[in-house]
Amino acid sequence: MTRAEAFSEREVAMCTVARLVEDGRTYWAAGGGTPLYAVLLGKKLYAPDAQYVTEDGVIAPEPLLPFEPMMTMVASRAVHHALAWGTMNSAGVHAQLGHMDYGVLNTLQVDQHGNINSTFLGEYGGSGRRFGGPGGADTIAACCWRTILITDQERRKFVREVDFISSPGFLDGTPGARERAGLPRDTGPWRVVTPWAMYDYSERRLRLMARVPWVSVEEILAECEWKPLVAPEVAVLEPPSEEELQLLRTELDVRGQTTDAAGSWITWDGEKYVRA
Amino acid sequence: MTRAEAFSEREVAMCTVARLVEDGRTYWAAGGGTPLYAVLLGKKLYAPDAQYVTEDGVIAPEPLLPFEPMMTMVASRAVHHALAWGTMNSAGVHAQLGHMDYGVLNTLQVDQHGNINSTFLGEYGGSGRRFGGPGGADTIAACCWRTILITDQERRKFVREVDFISSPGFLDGTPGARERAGLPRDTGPWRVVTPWAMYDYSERRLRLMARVPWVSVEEILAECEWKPLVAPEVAVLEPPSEEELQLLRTELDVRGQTTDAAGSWITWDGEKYVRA
Amino acid sequence: MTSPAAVREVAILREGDSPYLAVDPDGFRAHVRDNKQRALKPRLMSAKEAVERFVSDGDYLTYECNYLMRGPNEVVHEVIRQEKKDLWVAGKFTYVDVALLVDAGCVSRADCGFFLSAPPVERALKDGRLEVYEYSNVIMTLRLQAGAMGVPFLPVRSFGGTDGFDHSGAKLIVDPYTRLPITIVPALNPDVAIVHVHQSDIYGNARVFGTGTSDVESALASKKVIISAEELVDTAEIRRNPGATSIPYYAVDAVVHSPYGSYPGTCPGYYGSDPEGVFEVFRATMGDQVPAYLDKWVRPFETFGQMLEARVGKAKLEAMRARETAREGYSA
Amino acid sequence: MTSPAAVREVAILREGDSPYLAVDPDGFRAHVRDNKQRALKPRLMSAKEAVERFVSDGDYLTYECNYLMRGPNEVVHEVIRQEKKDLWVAGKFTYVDVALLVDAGCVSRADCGFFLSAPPVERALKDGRLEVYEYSNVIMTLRLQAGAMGVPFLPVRSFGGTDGFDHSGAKLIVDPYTRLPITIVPALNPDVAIVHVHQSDIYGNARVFGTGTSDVESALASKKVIISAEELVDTAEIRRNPGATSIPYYAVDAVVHSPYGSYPGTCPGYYGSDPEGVFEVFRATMGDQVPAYLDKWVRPFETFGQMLEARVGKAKLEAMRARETAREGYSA
Repeated sequence: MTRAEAFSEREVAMCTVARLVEDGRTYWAAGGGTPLYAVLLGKKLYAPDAQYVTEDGVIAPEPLLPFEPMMTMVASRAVHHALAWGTMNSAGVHAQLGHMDYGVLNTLQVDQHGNINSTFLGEYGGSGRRFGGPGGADTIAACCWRTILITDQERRKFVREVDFISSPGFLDGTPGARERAGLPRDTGPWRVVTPWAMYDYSERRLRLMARVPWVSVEEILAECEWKPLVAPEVAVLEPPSEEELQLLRTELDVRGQTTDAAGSWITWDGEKYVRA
Repeated sequence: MTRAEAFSEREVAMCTVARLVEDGRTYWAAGGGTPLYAVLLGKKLYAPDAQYVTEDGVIAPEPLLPFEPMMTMVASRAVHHALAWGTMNSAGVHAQLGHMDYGVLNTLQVDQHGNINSTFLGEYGGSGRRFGGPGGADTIAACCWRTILITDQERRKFVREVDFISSPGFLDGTPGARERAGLPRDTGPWRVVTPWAMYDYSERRLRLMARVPWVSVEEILAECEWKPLVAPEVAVLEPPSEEELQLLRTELDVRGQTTDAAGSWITWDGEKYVRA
Repeated sequence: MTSPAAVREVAILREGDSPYLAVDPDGFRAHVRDNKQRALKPRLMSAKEAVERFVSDGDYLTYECNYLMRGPNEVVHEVIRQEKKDLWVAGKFTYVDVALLVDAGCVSRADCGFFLSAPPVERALKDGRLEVYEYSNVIMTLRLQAGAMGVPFLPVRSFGGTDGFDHSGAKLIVDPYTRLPITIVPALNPDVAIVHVHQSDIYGNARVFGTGTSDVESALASKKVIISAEELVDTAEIRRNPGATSIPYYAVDAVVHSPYGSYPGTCPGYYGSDPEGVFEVFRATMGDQVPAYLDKWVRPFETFGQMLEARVGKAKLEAMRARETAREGYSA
Repeated sequence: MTSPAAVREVAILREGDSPYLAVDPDGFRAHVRDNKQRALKPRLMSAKEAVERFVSDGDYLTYECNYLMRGPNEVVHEVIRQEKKDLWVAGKFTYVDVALLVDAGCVSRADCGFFLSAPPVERALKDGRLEVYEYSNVIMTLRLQAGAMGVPFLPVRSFGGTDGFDHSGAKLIVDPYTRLPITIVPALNPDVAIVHVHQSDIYGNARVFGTGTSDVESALASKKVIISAEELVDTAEIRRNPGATSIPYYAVDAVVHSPYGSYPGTCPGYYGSDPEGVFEVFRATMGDQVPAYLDKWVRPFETFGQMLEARVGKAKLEAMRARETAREGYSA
């Protein structure tokens, strides 16, 4: 892998998730943005026999890249040469049956127990702001064995308790809370990845487990509304490689729609990475 | 219609049912025997826009006739040029939705409330004899708007109470009994046709409404285990015509499997029909 | 067997508190019996006639796919043109569509799976002109599947534990088989479904190629079904490959011949989207310029075909078709 | 929303009293997680290996279609040859199959939709070697659909009021939505499903053409899935028409290449039945001559292919293929 000279924060998050992609496993990706790009990046570079299902049930396509502008998931290029076409219900039901190892999602807001809000910021029904709703994410978060969440590292997004649970994490965090709510046994959040950090869970509570080299643990914790658990040793993540960025930029996010949308740029100053 | 010179008793029943077939209505036919032949006969001669669905969900085929020997329903000839192929569940679900106007069935045993036994003769689990089970007939009898039953006129088949309800008639005959059992509203038995007679229902009890010319009401009642209701005027059914028999014998029941299986032959003696 | 009196009870542990379309499988059956045409009689008509006859103020409306992908946009335009009121829409797997219909004054209630909460939606919510009830994409399509099976509810393995559950028609019960908690959701039998398909005959035997959200479920679940089709095909062609039929004629009330009916979106395998047109509707929606969009694209025209001729033109339509090079699998 | 304590109760009005395969959606999921192969690794093997690895004594077995129509007869023969014991079979939409398996000593329990109650079945019932539980064809396939959806039960609109209900695993409950009685039936997740298909790739991406009973439902519902295929096709061919895939690879455990695998029955569109062969198996079953039938057709051979060569011959097989003239719709 070749050291990259410059990349955006969202590119960092996608490359981090790509390295989590495991060969021979199934991924159900929400929508057509960062989750889909991250899984494809991982599959193309590291895990050729990882298989993914689109939110609307297309099994293991060989998409024609780049995707359609503004239409990533909902166009023939995205579903090209799949093993099977499906529907919203076929995807949902295959996940209910346990065929989906990993769900990959992004969101607006996440809390200490991995609950996800994509519906409403503020008091529901009050003067806050409405967003799009869970889409397929609720079923992905409920039924895949492990959920990987991609989001930004911002205080307003990393909250103690989400304003509205659109898609379930560990709910109130007590043992068996998901099962008591009728969700499948032994499922739940697994990783949260941001441009700065990666989290796992310890007894159903979010725990900082790794950081990028150019951001300190303190800086990360400052961008959390509450203080999450911190692993005894916080690992340091590898920055994106040129190979990853090349693929991401030339085949996946060619228009920079996802990666340019927010966050700073990171550059190599000859000795270390610095935030621009 | 040309007077027929000779025909079997089962041919009488099939021709009687064929004349009940109504244009523009849907028929869900059980299996590949007399119900299927009767519906096809009616469609070809009297009701070209009657449409039928096979037990396993084939919608409105244009079968290649004659059918396969021993394989009527389960061969490509039977499902040829359908509007849609289906499955057991698609057929069942379309019927649950109310798309099937008429169900057409045959059976082993029927009782005063139109309940159908195709499972067991004798005390269930005891020393009696087991038969094939309801097959698709239970759902046909439950979910089609009206059910037409074809059977033989024999005391052991026309009983006060069937030994085992495989497929529902009016159950115990009380108002709302079907609804209390979870069956769809306003459905139920409509006609029973035998080689000798046709029955309707009066307040959910079987009622003799018509007879063939060569059998008296008394003879019919003698072949019922109990005394069914009798309509104030028992109509006389038209015997089969040459046209019906021609079609039945040359295209449908070409091997006489169904029609020769039981019952007498009826012949025209120059003045009247007589049983051979 | 156990006695006919109540054997035992199962607990309902939790219930959402939102209104939901009344569950009435027997009422749906009666509608089918009295209104659906089981005869093979032509149902071909214009979008205008279809919407006049089969969309009423106050109806619960579901449309399949969305404005960008195989959306039934000709018929949606007609709904707006006819100024239908007080619709309750199934807002699942959709982007701009709900905002367009809300801003056009057609919609007062929406079940949410996913739709863009654009400024027109936000304003309508604040003004009390719109109520939203919470579901998810899969929960909505499973509700339609329940409706398409003629049963009152289905058990589901997601949705439990969310705040959406509490603002929906879902219930958490004790499963009588496993004794474990299970969520059930109410069947959805919309008054009207609009589905854009690749091919249909004049009776409504319809073929969808490629992916879809819940085309078949919506068509079977709905009291009134309007199919719009890119291509009309002979019934003989339908019969040549019965395995390719997605929707059977007896579920269908109207067939509208609607070439390029998903413009500006794509009809996969037939034509790609018009990126300019897609961008324009996104910008109008997110930029709160829906009235101007409708005044340009919908209201001046009597038909969708007139709009295509005036605003898009043959050359661009042909270019959209040429650009769609992924065609494998999009035929029967 | 209402409180997390029990809100209210709904009554179970009636329950069947027969044993049914335990309902355990979470257990099924755990089996899938631990045993199903999500990698695209070849699953091609002989019928012998597939049955050795994936059919165990005591398993609940479902096979799709039946001995006369697209039955998985090569694999059924192998089950008999390997003398599997104590199977519980789904006897739906089937003629001779249950009697063959019972007389071969493989079966001790059967759920009944429809099967011929031939002399071997009657004897086994009288001798206490066989128990039968009562359902119907549709109830059995809806139970499989529940299993294929990963839910514990489905509501149904038939079966209520029958005596079959009382000898089944069904329950009549008060529908929490309509407050009217509704029957629910337990999901069926068989241990093993055997499905004969027209085409499959080596991973189990399988295509069924024409009609079927519940091929997809059985494959998705079952813990171990053996696909036997008339033709092996390249995965590139599968990808050429993703809409034609009936069963996805990740549900499949074994793929057996099985040309003429439905002999003496038909594989519609590929070959017609052998009327003599069909008549012979009917006569053997109804005439209580199953041991002689198995000694002629099954037991002397190591493989189904050997049997076809020795007992049928190339000329007859080719004649069966030639006789099948209805081919439209039986390709992708």
